[in-house]
Amino acid sequence: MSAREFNLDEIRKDFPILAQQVHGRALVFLDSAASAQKPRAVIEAMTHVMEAQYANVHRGLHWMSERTSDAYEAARDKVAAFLNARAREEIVFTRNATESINLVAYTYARTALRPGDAVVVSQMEHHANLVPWQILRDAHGVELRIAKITDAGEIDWESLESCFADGKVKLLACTHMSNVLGSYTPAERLAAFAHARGARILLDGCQAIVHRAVDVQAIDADFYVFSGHKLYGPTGIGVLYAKRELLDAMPPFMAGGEMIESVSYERATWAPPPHRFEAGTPAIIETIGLGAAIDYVRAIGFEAIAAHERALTEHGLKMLAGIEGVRVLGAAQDRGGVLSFTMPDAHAHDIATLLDRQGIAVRAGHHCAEPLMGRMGVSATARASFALYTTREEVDALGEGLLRIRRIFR
Amino acid sequence: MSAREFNLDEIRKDFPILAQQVHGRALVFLDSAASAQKPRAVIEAMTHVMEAQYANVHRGLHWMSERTSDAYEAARDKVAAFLNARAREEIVFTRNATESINLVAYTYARTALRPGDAVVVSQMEHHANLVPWQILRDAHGVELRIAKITDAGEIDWESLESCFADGKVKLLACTHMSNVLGSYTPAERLAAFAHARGARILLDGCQAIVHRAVDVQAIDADFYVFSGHKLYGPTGIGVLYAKRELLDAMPPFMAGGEMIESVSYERATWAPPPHRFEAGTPAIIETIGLGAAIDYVRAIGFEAIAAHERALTEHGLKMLAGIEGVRVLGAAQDRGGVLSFTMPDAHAHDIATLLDRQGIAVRAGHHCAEPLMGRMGVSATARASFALYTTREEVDALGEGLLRIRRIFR
Amino acid sequence: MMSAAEELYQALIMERSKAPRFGGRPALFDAQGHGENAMCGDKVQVFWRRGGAVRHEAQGCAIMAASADLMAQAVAGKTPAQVAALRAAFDEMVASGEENPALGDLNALAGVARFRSRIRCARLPWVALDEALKEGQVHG
Amino acid sequence: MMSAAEELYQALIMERSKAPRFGGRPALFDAQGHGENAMCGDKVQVFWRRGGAVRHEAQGCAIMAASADLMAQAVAGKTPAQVAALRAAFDEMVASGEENPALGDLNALAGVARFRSRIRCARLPWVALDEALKEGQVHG
Ligand SMILES: Cc1ncc(COP(=O)(O)O)c(C=O)c1O
Ligand SMILES: Cc1ncc(COP(=O)(O)O)c(C=O)c1O
Repeated sequence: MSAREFNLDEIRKDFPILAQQVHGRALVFLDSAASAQKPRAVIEAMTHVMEAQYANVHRGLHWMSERTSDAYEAARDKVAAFLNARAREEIVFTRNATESINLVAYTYARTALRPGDAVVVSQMEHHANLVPWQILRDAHGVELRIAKITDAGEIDWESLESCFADGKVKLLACTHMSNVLGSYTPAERLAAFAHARGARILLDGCQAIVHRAVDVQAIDADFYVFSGHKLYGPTGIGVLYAKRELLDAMPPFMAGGEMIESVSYERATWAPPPHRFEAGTPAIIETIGLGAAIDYVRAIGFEAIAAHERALTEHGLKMLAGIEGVRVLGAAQDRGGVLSFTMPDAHAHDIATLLDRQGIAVRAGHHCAEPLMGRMGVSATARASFALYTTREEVDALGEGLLRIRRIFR
Repeated sequence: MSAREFNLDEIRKDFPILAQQVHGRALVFLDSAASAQKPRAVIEAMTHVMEAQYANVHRGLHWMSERTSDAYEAARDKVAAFLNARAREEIVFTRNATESINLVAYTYARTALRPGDAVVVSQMEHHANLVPWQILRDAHGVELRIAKITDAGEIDWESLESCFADGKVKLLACTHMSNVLGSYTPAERLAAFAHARGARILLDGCQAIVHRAVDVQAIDADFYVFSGHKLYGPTGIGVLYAKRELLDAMPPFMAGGEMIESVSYERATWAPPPHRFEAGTPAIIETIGLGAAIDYVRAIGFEAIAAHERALTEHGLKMLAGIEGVRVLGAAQDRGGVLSFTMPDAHAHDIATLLDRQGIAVRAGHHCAEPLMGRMGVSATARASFALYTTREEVDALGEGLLRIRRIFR
Repeated sequence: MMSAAEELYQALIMERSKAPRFGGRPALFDAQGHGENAMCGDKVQVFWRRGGAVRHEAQGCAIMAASADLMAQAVAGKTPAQVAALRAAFDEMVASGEENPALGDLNALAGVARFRSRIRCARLPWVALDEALKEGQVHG
Repeated sequence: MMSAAEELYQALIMERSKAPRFGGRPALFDAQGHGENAMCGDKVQVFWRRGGAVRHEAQGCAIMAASADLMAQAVAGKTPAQVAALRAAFDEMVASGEENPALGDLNALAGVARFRSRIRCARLPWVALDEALKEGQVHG
C-alpha cells in the first residue's frame, strides 16, 4: 500500500463538510470519535452504486446483481486484507460494532460458555462491551467480572490476574482503545494472557482501528469488532472478525434469506460463514462505501495518520495543561487522539454549548461509558477527539474557546 | 399529500440507473421485488447528510449533532405518518425486515409466549418469516404450525381455522403480499381473526408496502415490518412497527449505547421505546434516505402507483398467457405486480441468463421461499416484478425475450 | 463581544448556579422528588414543604442548577395547582424563547430555547418538583 | 442473429440436456454422490462404478444437465486421479472461457465463463462426482 503524501490541505478538501459554517463560524469538528466525517471517495462510491450499478446481491443471475454482488464481496476482501485476516470468510458484516458484540454474546457465548463460566471486561468499556455481557450473565448464568484500570487509565494487571485466578474465565472482552481516556491496550499481550489461561479474547476496535494498522493475526485476536462510521465510512455497516473455527461452530444469530443452505416447512440448515451470520438483504450500499473508506485510509497510510494524530495529541495535551483548572482524564503511556477533560465550575454540558457557539463541536456527557465516569470520580466530561483531517489550528481554537469559558465561569 | 401527476417519462428520469445499458442493451429492470432502484431524491438526501450535516445522533450538544438528530427523528415521524401509527414511539428502526422479525421473535415471543403456545405462519412465507419461528420453536418450546394456502395462492381459511382450533395459538405471522405469487392477504380480516382467538398478528409488509397505502390502525396490526430498500430507499434500514403497549413490555434485543437509561458495572436499566431497541449508532444516513423515499412515494401517491402497477400486471398476465407452455404461479383475486412463471424445458436459471443477455433483469430460483416451491410443485421459477418506474414496453420486451427462449428450447 | 451563548450564561444564571439561595437539604420536608439526565449525569433532588417552601440539591450544569434555584424562588408559597400553571408557562417559554412577564426572574432562562439539547437541563428541576408534589398528594 | 447467450445454449448443450446419453440410475454402482444448488434447486445424483462408468440423474437447468452428461462421457474409463486432473482442467476452462483441447466435447461449456453465476451450474456434477469418488475410495 503506497502511502500518498500527507498533505493536510489536500486531505481537508476531500471532506466536503469541513467547509461548512456553524453559527456563522468555520466548523471545527472535534467529535470524530463519536462518528467521523466522510471523504468524497466514500460518498461517490455510494452514489455510484445507486446511480449505475445496483440490485440485490447473491440472488440474481443478471448483470446488475452479479456486479453488485462482486462489489459487495470485494469489500469483504478489503476488510480481510485491512485486518490481515487469514481468510475472507472470517469477516462478517453487521450494522455496527454494537451488533458485532451482541452477535458474539448471543451465539458464541451462549453455546461455548456454560453456567458457572466467567467473562471479564475492563473498567473502561463502552456500554456496547459491557451491557451485552450483563444480559448474558442474567440469561445464561455466567459470571461477569470487572478488571480494574489504574488511575492513569491502563489495564491493572494485578486485578486482571485475580479475575482469572480461579480458572473460570472463558472470555476476555476488552477495548483496544478507550473512547474516553484515549488509552490503547496492549492487545497482543492481553491475547497471550487470555490464551495462556484457556480463555478467548474479543477486542473492541472501534477507536483503535481508526488510528493504527491492526493485524488480527499478529494480535492473535479471536474476535475483533469495529464500526464503519468511525472509520470515515457510512453508517449502517459494522464488522465482526472471528477466527474461522469459531465461526464454523457458532449457530446463527438472526434467520432469514441468504443465511440458509436449505429450508423446508419443518427445518432449515445453515449456510457456512460468513453468510450464516448475514440474514436478509445486507447493507449493500454501505458495505461498498466501507470498502471505499478503507481504500482511502490505506492510500494515506497509517504511518502518516498516526504521526499526524500523535503530534495533535501532544499539542492538545500541552494546550490543556496550560489552562488553569482543566483536568485531563487518563495518562496512559500509549494514548491516542481522544482528550476528555473537566473544568472547575463549568459542567461538561456548559462547555459543549459554549464551544458550539464558537463553531467548535466537542462531545459532553458520559460517552456511553457511565460506570467509567464513577471510576474516574467525575459525572461527565467534555471530550475533544481528533481525526486525520484535524488541524493544529483547530486545537488552538479549542484552547481559545476554553479560555473564554473560563472567563464566563470565573 | 397532494399527488403529483403520474408522468412515467418524468418518473423514469428521477431514477438515474434506468438510463444504463447492460450488454449493450437498454436496461429492463424487472427485479424490483428483490430490491428497487433509487430516485435522485434519495441519493441526494444521503449525499446531503454526508456533505453538509453529519454527526452522530442523540449524543452531541453541538449543531451538527442536533441537526442530524432532528433529521433522523424526522424520518421516524415520516414513517409513523406513512403507516398511520398512533405514535412515533411505535416505530423502531432496524437493518431490514429480517431483523424486524427476528427482533420480535427474540424479545416479544420469548417473553409473551410460553412453552406449549403455538405460532402460525402461512405456506407462502419468505424464509425471513419462517426460519426465525423455527428457531424460536427449537429454543423456546413453542409449536410452529403452517396454515395452508389454496392452489390459487390465497389463505386457506379452513386450514387456518384448524390451526387455531385448540386455542394454543398466540401469534399469527403472515405475509401481507407474497413475493412469489403476488397475492395480497386480507390483513384486516386476518387481524380480526387472530384477535378474536386471543392471538397477536405480525404482518410481513415487505412487498405490500411498496404498492399500496398501509394503515396499521385500520388493519389493527400488532406488528408490521418492512425494508427500506424495496421502497426505493437505501439498504441497511428497515422498520418494525409495534403497538406501544407491546414495545413497552418487551425486553431489549441488542444492548449498547443509546438503548439504556443508566448503566453501572453491575446492571443497566432500559430506555423507553423506540430507543430501547436501537442499540449503538443507528443507520443515520440510511434512515434519512428512507425518509426521502417515503416523501417521494407519497408525492406520487399510492392511488396512481397502484393503478399503474395494476395495468402492468394485467398486461403482463395477458402477455404470459399468450406464450405457449408458460405457467404462472398463483391466481389470487387480489394480486400485485409480481409474476412468477415456469416454461417447459427451460429451467428458471436458463430463462434468467438468456433474458439478461437481452438486457432484461428477472430473478430465478426459489425467491427465499423454498418450501413454497414444493407446495406449488416446482423447484424454481423465473420472476418478473414491477415498480412504479416499469413501462408497458418493458413488459413487452419480456414477452419477446421469452419467445426467443422458446425458440432455443424448442 | 457578547454572543448568544454568553448572553445565556448571563449574570443571573451564573450567580444562582454558583451561589444558590435555595440550595441544601432542609431538616424538615414533606415530600421529595428526583430528576436525572442519564445523558450527562445531571442530578437534582427537590424538597417540598407543605405551604410551598422548596429547596434543592442540584449537581450538574449551570443551566440546570440555576433553573433549580430560580424555580425554588418562583414557587415559594404557591399551591400545587399554581405550580403546575407556572411549569406550563416555563416549559412554553424555554421552548419558544419568548419571555413571559408572569415568570419573573425565570425569564433569565429564555435563551435556552436556542440551545435545544439544553432545554431538558432547564426543565429537569421541574420534573423533580412534579414528583415531589405527587408524593406530597399521596401522603397528604 | 446469434448472441453470446444463444451460442452458449448451442446445439450440443441443448441436445445433451434434453436427451442425455448417460442419464438414469444404473442397476449396479459402487458409489454415489450428490450435488445441490440451494439457490435454484438444481439437483444431481452421480453414480460411479469401479472401472469408471458414470451415470447421472440431473434435475435442473440446461447447463447443469448438459455438464453432467458431458462429464459422464468424458470420465468414462478414467481412474480417480485422471478424473481429478480433468476436473481441474474443466474448472479452469469454465472460469477462463479458454477451450482446452484435452477437454474434447466439454469445451462446449466454455461460454459459461461469461455468465459468472452459472459457473457453479456447470461445476455441480463434478462436485457430485467428487463425492462419489471419495465414497468409492473409503469403501474400496
Ligand atoms: C415478503 C418478504 N419478506 C421478507 C423479505 C426480507 O426482506 P429483507 O431481505 O430486506 O430483510 C422479503 C424480501 O426479500 C420479502 O419479499
Ligand atoms: C470503544 C467503543 N466501543 C463501541 C462503540 C459502539 O460503536 P457503535 O455505536 O458504532 O456500535 C463505540 C462508539 O460509540 C466506541 O467508541
